[in-house]
Parts: sequence; C-alpha cells; structure tokens
Amino acid sequence: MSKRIDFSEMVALIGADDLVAFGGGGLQRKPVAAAAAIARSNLSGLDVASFLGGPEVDLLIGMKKIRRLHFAFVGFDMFGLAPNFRAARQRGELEIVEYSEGLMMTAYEAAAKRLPFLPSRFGLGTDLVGTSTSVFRQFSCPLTGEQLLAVPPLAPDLAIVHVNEADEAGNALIHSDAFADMLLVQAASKVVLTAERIVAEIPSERRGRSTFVSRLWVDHVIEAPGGGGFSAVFPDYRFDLPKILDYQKNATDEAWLSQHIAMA
Amino acid sequence: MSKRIDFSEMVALIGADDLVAFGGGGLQRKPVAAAAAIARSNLSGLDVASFLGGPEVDLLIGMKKIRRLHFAFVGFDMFGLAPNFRAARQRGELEIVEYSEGLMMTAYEAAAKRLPFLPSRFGLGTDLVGTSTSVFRQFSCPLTGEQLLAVPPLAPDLAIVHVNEADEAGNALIHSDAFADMLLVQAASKVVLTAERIVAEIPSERRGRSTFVSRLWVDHVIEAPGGGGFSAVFPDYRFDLPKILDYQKNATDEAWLSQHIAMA
Amino acid sequence: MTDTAYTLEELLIARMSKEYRGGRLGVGATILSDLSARLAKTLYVPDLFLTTSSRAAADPEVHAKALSEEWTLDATAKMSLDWEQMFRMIAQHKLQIWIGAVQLDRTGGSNISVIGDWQRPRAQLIGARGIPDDLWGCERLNYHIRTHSPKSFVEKVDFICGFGRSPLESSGSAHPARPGVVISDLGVFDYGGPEGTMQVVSLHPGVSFATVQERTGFDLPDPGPDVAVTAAPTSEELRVIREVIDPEGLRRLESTEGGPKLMLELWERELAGQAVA
Amino acid sequence: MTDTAYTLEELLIARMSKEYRGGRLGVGATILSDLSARLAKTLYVPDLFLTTSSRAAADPEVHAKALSEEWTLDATAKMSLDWEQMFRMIAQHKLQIWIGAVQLDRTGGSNISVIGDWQRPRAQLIGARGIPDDLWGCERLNYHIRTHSPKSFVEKVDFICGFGRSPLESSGSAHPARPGVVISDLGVFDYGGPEGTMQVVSLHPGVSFATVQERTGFDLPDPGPDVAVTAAPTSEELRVIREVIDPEGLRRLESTEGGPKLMLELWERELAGQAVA
Repeated sequence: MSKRIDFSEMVALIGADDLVAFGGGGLQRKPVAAAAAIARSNLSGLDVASFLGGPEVDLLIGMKKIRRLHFAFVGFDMFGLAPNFRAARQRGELEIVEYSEGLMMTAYEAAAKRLPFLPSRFGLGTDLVGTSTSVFRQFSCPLTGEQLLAVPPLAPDLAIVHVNEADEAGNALIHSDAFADMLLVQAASKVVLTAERIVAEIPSERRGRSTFVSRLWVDHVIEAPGGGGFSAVFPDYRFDLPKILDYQKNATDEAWLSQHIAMA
Repeated sequence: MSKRIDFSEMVALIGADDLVAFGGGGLQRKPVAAAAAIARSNLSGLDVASFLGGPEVDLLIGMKKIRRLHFAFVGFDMFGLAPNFRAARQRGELEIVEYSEGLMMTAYEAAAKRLPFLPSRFGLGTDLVGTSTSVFRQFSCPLTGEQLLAVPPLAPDLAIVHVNEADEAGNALIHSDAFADMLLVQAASKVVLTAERIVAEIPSERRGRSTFVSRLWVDHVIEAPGGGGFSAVFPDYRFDLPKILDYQKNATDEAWLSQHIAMA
Repeated sequence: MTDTAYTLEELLIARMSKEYRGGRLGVGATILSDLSARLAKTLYVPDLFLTTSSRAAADPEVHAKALSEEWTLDATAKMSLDWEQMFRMIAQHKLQIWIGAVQLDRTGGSNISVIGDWQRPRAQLIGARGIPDDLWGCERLNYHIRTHSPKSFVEKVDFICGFGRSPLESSGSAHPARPGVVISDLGVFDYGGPEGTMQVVSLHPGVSFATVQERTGFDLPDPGPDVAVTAAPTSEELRVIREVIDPEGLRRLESTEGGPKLMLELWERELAGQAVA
Repeated sequence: MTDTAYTLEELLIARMSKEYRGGRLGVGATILSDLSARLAKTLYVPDLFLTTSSRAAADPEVHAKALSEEWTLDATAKMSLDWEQMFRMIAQHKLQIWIGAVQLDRTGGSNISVIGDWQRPRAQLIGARGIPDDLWGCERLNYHIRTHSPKSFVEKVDFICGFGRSPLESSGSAHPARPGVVISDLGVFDYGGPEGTMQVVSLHPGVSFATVQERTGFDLPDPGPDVAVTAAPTSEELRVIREVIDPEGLRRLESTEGGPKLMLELWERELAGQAVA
C-alpha cells in the first residue's frame, strides 16, 4: 500500500491537456525539484496554476513548457521579479488568467466543495473582471440582489506540493506557512507530495502549529531531500541567496537554464 | 486589557431580540454553566442556535426561555432524546428552524465571510426546503444553470463556547472535537468563551491535534471550572452518566429543573 | 467454519462490515455501524479511515469500543479532522456510512427528524442531522433499523431527511447517493426491485419472507423459495468482535438488553478500568 | 526631543506606525510596512496582531526583523494562521495594511500588476495579489511609494488592482475600503481633496509643494504656506527602530543603498549570527 513513486512516474501522470498546480508561495517551500523534472521531460504546452508563483513556474516558462498560467502573484518576494515570467509576458508569449489571492482561494474552494461556483466580493470593481481571459461573472445574490462575482472552480488534474515529512501512506506535515496548499490538495483530482523525508510514522504529538495533510487527499509521495531548491523550507533550510541572485541574472539564457535544471 | 468577565456580565450582554448560539455538540463540551446562568436570569423569548444541541438548549427550553431554535440536531447522543425539546415540540410550543449539519455550517460560513448567501447542494430534494420556517431558496447557478440552494448567513449576536483553557487576552485551546465552533466564533458579532482554566499563557508547543482560537475572534472570557456540566470535556472530565439519566427522568418537571439549574 | 452460537448484533456487524472500501472514511454514528467499520478495518480494509464519535481523534488504529471514545482513541489517532475539512471529504464522495434510520420507505426515503406533522409532531426525534449532506457524500446510502415493523418500513416517510430515487433533475455536475443496502433484524434489502423499490437480498437465518412481509408497511416482491440466507459471522469475525473491538459488549446496548441499567453498568466498569490503568 | 539625524526610512516608519489600531491584524508586506507595525506594537498598540511574511508564526511578540523570518519568529508566535481563516478576518475588516504600490492615481486607484497594456505589458510586475481582497478587509487602504514621480503618481492607473472611490452601487451589506493615507519620499497625502481626489496632508521636512507637484502626474490642490511638516521620529522611536526592531538595518534595502550587494551582506551576517547562536 505504499504510495511512493519517483519523478519519472510523476511526469508520466501528466496528460497533454492537464492542469498542473504547484504549492508553496513565492520563495517558500516551492516544489522546485518536481518542476525541474517536468522541465526536463518531453511535456509541453502545459496549463499551470500557482497561487503565489516563484522559481517553479519561472523555470518552466523559461523552458517554454507553459502555454497558460493561472496565478495571483508571480515573483521572488523581496528579491525581485521572476525573470522568465517577465520576459515572456513582455514578449506577448504567455497566456495568463489573473486572479487575486482571494479569488484563487475561492476557485480552489469551489473545486474542493465540488460546487459549480462560489460567490465573492473580491475582484468587484477591479480590472481583473475585464481581462480577455477572465473567468468571473457578475451576478445578483438570489436572496438580496447584491452584486457579487461568481467564481468557477479551479480543479487541477495534478497538484504538486512540497512538504517536510510524509509517510508512505500519504500523511504529511508542513511546518512552515501552508499558504493555499490545503485548499489545493482538496481541489485537485490527483495529488503528489514531494517530501524532504519519508518517515515511518508522523509523530502524533507533533508541533502545534504544523499543518497536517491526511492520506485521504494524497495519491503519491516522492522522497526529495532539498526538493525546495533555493527556496526556503522551514525548519530544514533557509533560502539560498547567492543561488537566487545567480538565477535572476542568468535564467533568461536558455542554455544556462537547461544546465541549471539538469542539476536541480 | 483583560477580557475576563463573570456570568452576570455575560447575561447583561444579551439584548431582547438577540440570537444567542452555543458551541460543542450533543453531550460534548457543552456550555452548560453559561446556559444555566441565562436560565436563571430574567431573559425570555430568546432566539437560540445550536449546531448539535444538547443539555444547554434542553434546560433553556424547560425553563421556557426559548422562542425559536435553529439546529441540525438536538439530543443526548447515545443516551437518548432531549426531554424538554421533545415535550415542547410535541405540545406545539417551540418554533424551530431546521437545518442539516452541512446547511448550518454553510450558514455560519456565510456569516463568517460576511456574504449575503452561499450555495449548497445539501438539503436539495429533502423536506428541509419545504418547512414553514425554511430560510433556503432554490436558484440556478449563474455559470452552469445547475439547481442549488441559496443559504443565508446565520450570524449570532452572541456565541458562547466552552474551551479547555483560555488566557486573559482571549486566546484559547479546545482539545476535543471542535465541531462547528471555529465557524461559529467567526460568524458571531460577540464571542464569550467559558474556560475550564484561565492560564497565564497558552503553551506554544501545544498538542498537535488541539484547536486554537485566536484572541481576534474573542470578546470575553469567563473562568468556569466544570462549566461543561454533565457533558464530557476531554481530557478534563468524562460525561457523568448518573446525572444524565437523572436529568432525563426528571427534567420535564419544572420545579426539579429550577432546582437543578440553581446548582449548575 | 462458523460458530453456531452468535447474537443478532454479531450477525449484523459482520454483514455490515462487508460494505466498506479502502482509502475512504468509515463513519460510525451508531454502535453497530461503528463496530462494523472497526471489524472491516481489522479484517478486510486495512486502510479504512475511521472517524468515531470524536473527530479530534481521527484515523486511529482499531481499539476496543468504549463509551468515552476520546480517552481511548487519543493514543493512536493520526490527526484532528475539523468539520470543514470533513465536509469537503463528504463533497467528494469519500464517505461510507451506515445510518440508523427510524423510518424508511419503499423507494429509499429516510427519516430521523419527526413522526407525524412537522409543525406539531407526534414524536420529535433528533432532527435531520447529517442525512441531507450524506446524500452528497456517499455513492450509496446504507441504513440499519433495529426493529423491523410496519412503523419503521413505511409506504412514505413522514419527513424526507434523505431521498431514495433522486427527485432532482440531473443537470448538475454532482450526483446524489443511490439508495444502498438496508439491514434490519429480519434481513438484508436493497432497492433493485421494480422501479427502484425495496427488495429482499437475503433473510437472516430462520426468518421467513412471510414474517418480513407481515412486518413491512408496503408490498415487497416475493423472493421465492431460493432466497439467500444472510451469512453467519465466521469464527474469525466473532473472535475479533468479542476479543478485539468490543470485549466489554457495548453491542448489547442495541439489543433488547439495552437500557439505562446496562449503560450504567458499562460506564462504571469503564471508569473502574480507567482508575486501575 | 527629536534627534535631527535620522534617515528618510526612519521618518517613514515612524509616520506609518501611527495608522494602526488595536485588536486587529497589522500586516507587513514590505520591509517598511512590517517595521511600522512592529514599531506600533512596541510603542502604541500593544495588542496589535502581527503577521509577518510567515503566517505559520502569527501573533508573535516583537522581534528584530530578519530576512529569514520563520527562524526568528517561531519562538514567540502564538498560532499558525491558515489562509482561509485569515481571509475570514479580512472579510470582517480586521485588516490593517500599508501596501507598496507601483502606480497610484488621482482618486486612489492602485496598480502592482502590469505597466502598459495587460495583453502585452511594457513591464510585467507581480500580479494583483491581495489588493482586490484588501479592498474588503480594511476600513481604509494605505499605500506607500518609494519614489515620488509622474510615473508612480498618475492620472489613471494602467490596471486597477484597487479602486479608490467605489465604482460599485452601494446596494450590498458590506462596504469596500475608502482610500486612506499615502506616504512617499516627499510627503503624506490623503483623498480628502475635491471630489475625493488626492491632497497633501504634510510635506516631509525640507520638501516644497512645488517639488511635489512637479513630480506628480496630476494636479494637486495647493496646500498653501501653512502646510504641515511631517513630524520627525522621536528619540524613543529611533531607539526602538535602531535597537529593537531593526538592529541589522534591513530598512536600508528600501533606500537608495538597496540592491543585491547589501542583501547578500545582510544574509551572510544573518547566517553567521545563526551559526554562532
């Protein structure tokens, strides 16, 4: 009953028209090793979602793997902008569906609840509603008439989330900020966790502020020490600033980037 | 900055037309001492909500304090039915608004999110939709046309939840099943916690399965050792079966009940 | 292979244990359904996710059933399952449950809320509780009824907490549970009869169809002389029930022995055991 | 009473700290706003609820600011604030935030998403992130802008992430944030001007209105010769900034000194300190 697989098995799970979503946020707990495995594969034209995108989406954009990106943010937090995201958008090469944080959480939540929509005020009166790829529709509350936005579900075919420890049954712990990851694993059809460690048993008297992911949400686990790449994975390792700066300087050079992901 | 009050100050918070809601479930972690304090007061004609009602609503019904009750369940779990709830309903004396568990959580959730409604499939096709006091309305999904129920917010003026420990700032821990209590404290305008203990500081390395209630949701705390009455408050005390059986046998006798709540 | 001395409750638990599949919740809202999930996890479905009366101690190993569950399950529970997360599991058909119903009807409607008129009921029960939600959480809704009688098996329930055949247009993206298996003190039933009505699957040992029909408030199709007999519990099942999951005999609370006296006796024994331990 | 030697960032932090009220979130999405919340909690609003870059370490005591916040805040954080709960706090106006905007306009519209055309932007920034949500989480939305220029203070933002005057009919039960206080390297502003347009509240010491108008892409009402001067930080504020909340000087990252070199220097010092500790 072990749910353990490796990166090549993970890549084989991804179909041509699938929506693949990544967990973590900005430069925290990013599934960088998993994204690099996808970047090295023959896959292309992917539909990708990332609540707060960071290096994982940037390297996939740089390797020309992404056709369309759903996001509320893409960047390197206080370390600046995401170089390939920026370049691709400014060349007009990347199709995007832009959410706010609240709208993207609402879309994941609708999927988690298997509802055809959820109402929201987030986004009303902003330009998010008017973009050419907007998925939101204004409607009247059936009880009060108030104007609200209808947010359709965002249900990834595959969610990939990096965690601190997992067991072979798929239970896992996240010790740092969980961002929208609980919603994401509940929204997705399939869930792969990459873990710093696969342990025999998750401690039952665990730290009171950790987030527990139940095996009922998880299909596969991959042991991936250092799988967060240069992002921070509390308490295992801090972000690696020299590598971040190096990436920002060079990552729009495709030869450099190919080399980089070969080692990630 | 202490949020500590006593039961008489709690009773004084309740206005004539207020909706008062209780936490816990069935015979677990019921705010019995708080309910008894209300039962001893001059208040009457209350609008009361309890997700899974138990002795707290039963004794208030027995003391003729409740005009209208919102609930998904009222009972004594495996120990049988709630005697005064049963008697009052069978005499046609109690107005009720009947929810399912999912509908009541959805109604609290709408209030927690300050939305005028939330959609649900729960309740579709059942007689909950057709009662004379039903608050649900069928409508079409604005995106897909699917038939759904619109659930209006249920926003108590005052929520009363019994917890294991609280600090004076209003942070608290619940060690047993939290039922819908997190939704309830987020839905209510004012929140009073009754606590087995008021402690100087909530342990930061607390047990990994406890529910933490932040001070941002809490207005007042009351120290109430044994405040769960004969319900179970894990790990502090188990339910008190002889008292439960005694209550079930006698509680529809108003003289007995008056005596009982004088000591609760 | 099978012990001939077993109680009705043991038969029921063993039969009920056959309806669980792995990697999902097995929720026990009554003593018999809880014991059937524990039996299933012990013998047949090791990765069944148990949530007993306390969601603060969810996904535990199999323990002996107790009246104060939190005190015993705490040791091996993997997680606390908050109710919002549980309802998302329900929304995704991860639920398996045997519901203890008070009324069931010909097409699978169920009622635990009121008998008689909802405005002023002849008998106020507990409210619809989770049944309207479970309709969206299960592939099939299974019910058990303690005493098979024309009052429990009725032509039409007084208050629809759960529907049988879906009254909804199938325009939606989600589908409600189909009516599943029903077990009573007389037999096992499903809704594979004409136009989705109730029919006999098996009769418990020694029960005749005539008795069942007499105690049912609507007509059942006659299953004929070759009707199956509900399998007796195996000796392995009886061992697990008696020695592992219910050594104190809480299952007797759902037999004719049940009542305040037995409950008090079990409670005192549990307290005493606790004081010793 | 006030130290005459202080930096622009110290002035900004001190002024920004005046906008917090107790019993609510004080969220710092940028270094200056984070430091302003810590200063407020230290000196003015002891029950401010801090959530810094990690929500897993929420409601901590005041610590010295670090690049790797989780490692330092873990010791005193009261709770982990999951994002769903945080968004319910936002839905209930429990949020207070200074947003670092890239463009702001005359009536309070804000933009952090794209410069130029959204389809193919001249400059792709970070996306709308939380601004459309914060509109429903705050009584007032406050902004800070590092460099006051006609490119940052524009007649109309290129992409509305946050609106100023509400474009919505007021039929609803909730009301969006009003545009609040804006602070730049030149002065403090609000939207109390004609028809809710931007006006000067105070000018930083040594700054003239003429300079502000020259660097603003739309007309501001002339505040006249008696315009207030932004208060200099007190010596107590400077002590707290320099000794308690930012002894390593991370605030310099938001000055003209900022850049990879300073960041690397701070990061190496933080790692070394950690190795020693």
